[in-house]
Amino acid sequence: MADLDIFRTETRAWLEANCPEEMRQPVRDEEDVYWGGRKASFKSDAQKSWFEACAAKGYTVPAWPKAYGGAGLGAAEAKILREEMSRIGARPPLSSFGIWMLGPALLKFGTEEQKVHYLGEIARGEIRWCQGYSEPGSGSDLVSMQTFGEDMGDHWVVNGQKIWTSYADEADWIFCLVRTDKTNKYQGITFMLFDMETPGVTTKPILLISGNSPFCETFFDDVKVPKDQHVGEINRGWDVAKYLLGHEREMISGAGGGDRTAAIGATMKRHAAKEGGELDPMLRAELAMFDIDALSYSAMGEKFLDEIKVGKAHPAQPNMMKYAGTELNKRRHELMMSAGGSRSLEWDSEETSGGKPSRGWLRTKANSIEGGTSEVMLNVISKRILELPGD
Amino acid sequence: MADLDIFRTETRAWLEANCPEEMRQPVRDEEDVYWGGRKASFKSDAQKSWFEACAAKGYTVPAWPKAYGGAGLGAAEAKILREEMSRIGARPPLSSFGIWMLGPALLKFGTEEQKVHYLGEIARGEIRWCQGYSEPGSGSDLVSMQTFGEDMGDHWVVNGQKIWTSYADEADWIFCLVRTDKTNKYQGITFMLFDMETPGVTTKPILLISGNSPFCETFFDDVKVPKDQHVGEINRGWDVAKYLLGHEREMISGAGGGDRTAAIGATMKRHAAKEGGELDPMLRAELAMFDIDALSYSAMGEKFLDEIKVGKAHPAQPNMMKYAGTELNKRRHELMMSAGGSRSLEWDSEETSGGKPSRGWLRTKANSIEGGTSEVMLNVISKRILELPGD
Amino acid sequence: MPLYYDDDQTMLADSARQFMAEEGAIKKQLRHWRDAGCKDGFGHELWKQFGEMGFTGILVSEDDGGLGMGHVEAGIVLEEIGRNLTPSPFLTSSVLAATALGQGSDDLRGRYLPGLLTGESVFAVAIDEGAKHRPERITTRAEKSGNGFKLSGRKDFVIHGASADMIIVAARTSGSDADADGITLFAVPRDAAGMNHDAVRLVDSSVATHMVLDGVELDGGAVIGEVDGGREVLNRMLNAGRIGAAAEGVGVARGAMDMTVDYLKQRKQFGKLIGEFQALQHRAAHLYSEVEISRAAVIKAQQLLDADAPSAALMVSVAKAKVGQTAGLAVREGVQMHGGIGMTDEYDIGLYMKRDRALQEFLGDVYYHAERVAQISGY
Amino acid sequence: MPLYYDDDQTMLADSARQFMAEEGAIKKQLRHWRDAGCKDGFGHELWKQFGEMGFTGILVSEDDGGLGMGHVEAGIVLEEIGRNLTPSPFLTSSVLAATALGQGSDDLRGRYLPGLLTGESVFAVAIDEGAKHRPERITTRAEKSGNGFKLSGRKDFVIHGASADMIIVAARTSGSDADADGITLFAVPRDAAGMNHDAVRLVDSSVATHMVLDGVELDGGAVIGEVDGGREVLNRMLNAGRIGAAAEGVGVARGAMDMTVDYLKQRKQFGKLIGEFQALQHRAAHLYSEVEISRAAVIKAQQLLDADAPSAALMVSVAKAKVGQTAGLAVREGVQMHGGIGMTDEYDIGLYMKRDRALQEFLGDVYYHAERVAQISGY
Repeated sequence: MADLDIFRTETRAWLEANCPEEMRQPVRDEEDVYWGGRKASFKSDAQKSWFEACAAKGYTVPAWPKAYGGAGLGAAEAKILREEMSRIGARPPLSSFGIWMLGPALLKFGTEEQKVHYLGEIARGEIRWCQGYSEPGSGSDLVSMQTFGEDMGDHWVVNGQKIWTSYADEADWIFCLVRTDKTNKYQGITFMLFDMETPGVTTKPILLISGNSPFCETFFDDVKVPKDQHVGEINRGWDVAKYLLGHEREMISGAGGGDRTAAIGATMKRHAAKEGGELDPMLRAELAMFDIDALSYSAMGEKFLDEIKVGKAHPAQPNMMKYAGTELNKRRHELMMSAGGSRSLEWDSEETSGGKPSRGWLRTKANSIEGGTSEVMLNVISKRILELPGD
Repeated sequence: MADLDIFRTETRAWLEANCPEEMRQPVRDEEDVYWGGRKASFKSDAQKSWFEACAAKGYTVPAWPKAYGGAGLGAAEAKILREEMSRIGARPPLSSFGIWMLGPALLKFGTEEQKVHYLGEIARGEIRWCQGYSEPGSGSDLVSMQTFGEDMGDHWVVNGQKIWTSYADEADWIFCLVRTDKTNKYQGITFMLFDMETPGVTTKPILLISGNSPFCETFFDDVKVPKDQHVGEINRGWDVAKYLLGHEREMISGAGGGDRTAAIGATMKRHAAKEGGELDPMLRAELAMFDIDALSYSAMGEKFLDEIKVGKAHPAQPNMMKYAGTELNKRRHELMMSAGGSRSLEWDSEETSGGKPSRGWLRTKANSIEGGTSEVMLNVISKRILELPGD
Repeated sequence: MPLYYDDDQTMLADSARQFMAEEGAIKKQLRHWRDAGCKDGFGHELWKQFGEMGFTGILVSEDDGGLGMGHVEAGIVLEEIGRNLTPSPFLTSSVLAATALGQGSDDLRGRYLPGLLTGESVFAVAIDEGAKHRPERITTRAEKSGNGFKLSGRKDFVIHGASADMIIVAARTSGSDADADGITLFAVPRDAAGMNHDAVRLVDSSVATHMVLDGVELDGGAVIGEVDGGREVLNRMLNAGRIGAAAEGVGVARGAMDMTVDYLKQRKQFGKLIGEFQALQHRAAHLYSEVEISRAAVIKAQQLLDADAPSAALMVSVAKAKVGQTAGLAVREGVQMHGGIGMTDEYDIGLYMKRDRALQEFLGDVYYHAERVAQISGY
Repeated sequence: MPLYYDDDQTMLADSARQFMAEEGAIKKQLRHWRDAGCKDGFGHELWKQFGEMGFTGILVSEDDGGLGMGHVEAGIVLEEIGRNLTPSPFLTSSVLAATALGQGSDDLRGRYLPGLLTGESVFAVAIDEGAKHRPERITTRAEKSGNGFKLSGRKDFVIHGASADMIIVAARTSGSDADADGITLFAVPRDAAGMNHDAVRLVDSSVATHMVLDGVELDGGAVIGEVDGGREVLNRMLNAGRIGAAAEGVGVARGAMDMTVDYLKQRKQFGKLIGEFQALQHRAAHLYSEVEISRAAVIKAQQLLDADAPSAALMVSVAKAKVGQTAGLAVREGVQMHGGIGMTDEYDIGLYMKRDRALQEFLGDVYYHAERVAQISGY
């Protein structure tokens, strides 16, 4: 226990010394975060120095082993670091799909060589990854995907199309599900890794209703992928993907904490007062009902994390968290729009810094679709937790 | 037009002269209504004189032809009579499944002889009918029923069991679905009529969670039913039943009007004041949301009736009315219980005249089950109105 | 009066449906003007076509050259506008402004109505002060000056404010901010000195303004109705606008629902049409039921308004709130059931969600009207 | 502290689950005493068994012979009580009264706690005045008389009032009806002269009383805590009772859900198990999610109470309201999914609906606690 106290003191001091004031401001959008990669540039010196200080100490991926660029922190230490960072509102030094998605997959399924090479690049923010799962027509039914890699001995030739590849236009490499055996639905998929600059790879951003384009369509036209660039066994990529989907749902489920689960009634009242008005009694009632659900959900998030640590959580519980958390977040933004009134309808005004309320509200509508729709989550809960008969 | 005005004046005068003050009080429960039949007795002289006056004028079934005991009123006149009766809050002179259910079936499918005989008895309140549709295990899946009538030449011998037969213990006759052909699911059912005093018929009341027993289990043990006692063709009883189910849903759908669709906020406030309290702001908000739905639904009820009159309503629209109306009524009683507080929890106190609030609340839970569950209604809407693909 | 359309109304509905589906279609109007970054957010050509169709004058009396019809008929046009997300000044000009002008002097009616009928003029109304609809409280002041008035104050959410030839402004000529009395309505011409507009594009691609009145001078002829007696005209105008917005909302809900139900019949997942999944079937059926009920509430309120019935105000708030709930459900279910592509600008369902949001807010949202329902009902 | 049970709590949960499933089963207790028309509505034998198990003293300090445990542990027992609809005086005696007595004098604790520990004594609390829970407003008055007090007033919804050996009464010793201060709690023995009970059976077959205090004379020793300083003790007692009721509500919700999910796996319609219908699957899955979240809220609030955290009061109201929503949903879905037989007294699901309704009302319903959440949060 004493060791942990020491660690906390040291961490606090280190953060004090290394996290610039500018990096202690709330993250307003993805722009405020450093995503790394070849094409990346720092938005400010503060962002640069904060990232470099963390990278040097392994704090871009604190829980990864030192050998792979992490700090090798144990669960307790990692928790302390999180607590101390959120205490001063420190921004994450580096965000990326490499950290959230590919990293965990490599840690579980990768070869030692892959871990040293790829994880290191991720930890140092050198390579930015994107994810190639969904395809037009597949949607929730992932395994129905068609992108095919033809075996040419020492390499595959990949042809097909992916959709919802996040920031594919800014990414350096892609981790990608490719069908390598047409005769076997589940055991005919390989989890491939390849460079987005490989000839034959093209991307097209998708304009969303929010007016932003965080996703792309990505096209593969005779793309050569060396045979050694896959995670897990050939034709066993679905195991890796399933593992990652579970992991993703845990992550999306908000893991408690964060705005998503905060109560909003008091804030909305201040907001209304600023606009020179009062909360409608009826809106006030809705806000109270929401706060009840939000505070309950955040207790659930805390409980869920505690249970995961000791393996007490039902393996399908992340599906419940994802379902409830995303539905809650959509409701939250509906209420924020109502409280904001006509001002929050503005699409590009300065007062709304370019329509943050309305664009943010529209963005949340994807929460219950991406990473497994609410309908799929409910199917999984009823089958795997309630064990209702399946058809 | 003038004729109708005259009719209204005459009707108003007739009601003034014939409807006793006592019969102008709101109906508190089924006790307050005369159901007729061999075992029936009048609760009061007022009830008796009101019934006899109406029966003499054909006003127990105003829209039925005079030849069958009705008053032969046209739609417009019948509407005027309804309006004038509700204007003075006159109770129905006679209620029965004969009027609501068997009557319409006979009018559409019955022989002239059957009409004269059975409709007359119903109009005069001589015979009380009950309905034998559901069976244990059938539930929403009516056609799966098992009660079988063996053809013995001039009669059937019926064996089996029915459930949810309303007031079977007080009824004189039953109209009953009986399987007469085991080889044909839909076209092997006959719509039979027989006396509940026929040897082999026994009934057992079902105790409900409300503490009342409006329904029975009814058992048939070698019951002899003469071959001429059926409505519609032999083995074509399902056509009659389907027609009646549609008719029943129209009826249950509340056809607008009535308590079911009334706003309750103001009443609940007075109620709370009587108990020396105020409405909780949050309950007030819920009541407003309910009143919005209730007043909207009652507009829908009015629209639905107007459209039915001129054949503009979608044939499956009664299913929507039934679904929305029953769900609304359940919510209404939940809110009344909340507004009533601990007083409304009382089960048999004098102040609640024997637990009317709580027993009434529990009774409404059957609304979305009887006469077709909400789930069946939604299935029908999606198939027949939205024409979604069926499995 | 039966709660379905009579023969004339059915004819109007047919022609409105056909006209809006062709001329007012999403691709032809909303997307066209949006992608062109049009400063008005709608097309003046289409507005003139509204005039040729006679739509512009539905609520204008026959003496003034209009059709002298009622809110049921205006609602018929608005439902088709909603279904096609057709951007136009119909609601602000032909419903709100026309209702107010109907209470105005011969001179005012003669000055403004002809341009409205032909679709050459566009009118706006300036009511809200602040981000929420609170017409009970009006602080914009109109001081007597000479034989006229001088207006000072700030108005928000003035739809078409920058495109309007005339703006109806609710101002206070006496009493204190929250008084019912002491309100006067003014018809302010676009070129009035001291009137400044800060135009902002909204989520549904319409354009509203924050409007500042800095000592705007008007002569007595600009007054609509009686000085200090504007509340009654304002309420009449608001009720017309609210039930109009509700009717448009029904169109939005029906448009979103129809588009979604069609999608359920085409899209396959797990080897099935998604419309075969019972969970979606039940949600769609529930939505259908809510849409039908909302539409009945709107028609009922329109008839009560046309009959000048005392219960009209209650039913208008019931309908605006009910439609708000239902249209919100329709667009949320619409986007969710479309899945990923529902989030793309390429598909239209998201446009319904955006329009619904702006319409919800216009002239009072669900919460505002629920509060009114409680107050009018006496609790 | 992690939000799951530690080893001791897990052991307690196991024994409580087994004990309640056997001794507290619906058939053995609720139906038995209900059908016998028992005037208490519960069995004294079972209550003594609670004593032998040590449950009665969970919240009683070890110095007073109890287990000195916290609200998490009390909640463990209450969840099993809820799951089995076990009628007992546990919530009123071992949670509400025990919490108040814990603040009482040595004399009071010595007089009442031993009987509680063995399960020989039954206690009740008299708080509500009128049909809704409004403890902010206390009109029952206690006037000084001699070296004691004279109580006059009326109390309602006094659960177990007629069976109780002692009733804790919240009365006003100074100030006006709505004052926070000026409240004093009294321990009133059953035989006190001038106390009259009008017993009424409730929908869940429990028995409550309308209680009239007609100049009930008590000596100063009956005062729990400080004269005029009872509000703080009252709040402590209320929070304990509210989170206790919430924990029992979680048990009711889980019991109803489990019973319903089992039924979905047995009942056939249209040649299918009804549990195969996706619409029901999704509703069941949603219910599961709500139940899990509600349970987390309750455990969180229990831990905050045990830690005497300032945020405990907010979380208690959050939990009571959330459980109210969820348990209500569970019993409504339970009855609906059971179909016709769910309406019969023969099946247990309806008993869950009845118990839930009474529990919802006890110590503040969803609406009361939602209002508290808003007020405590400052809006």
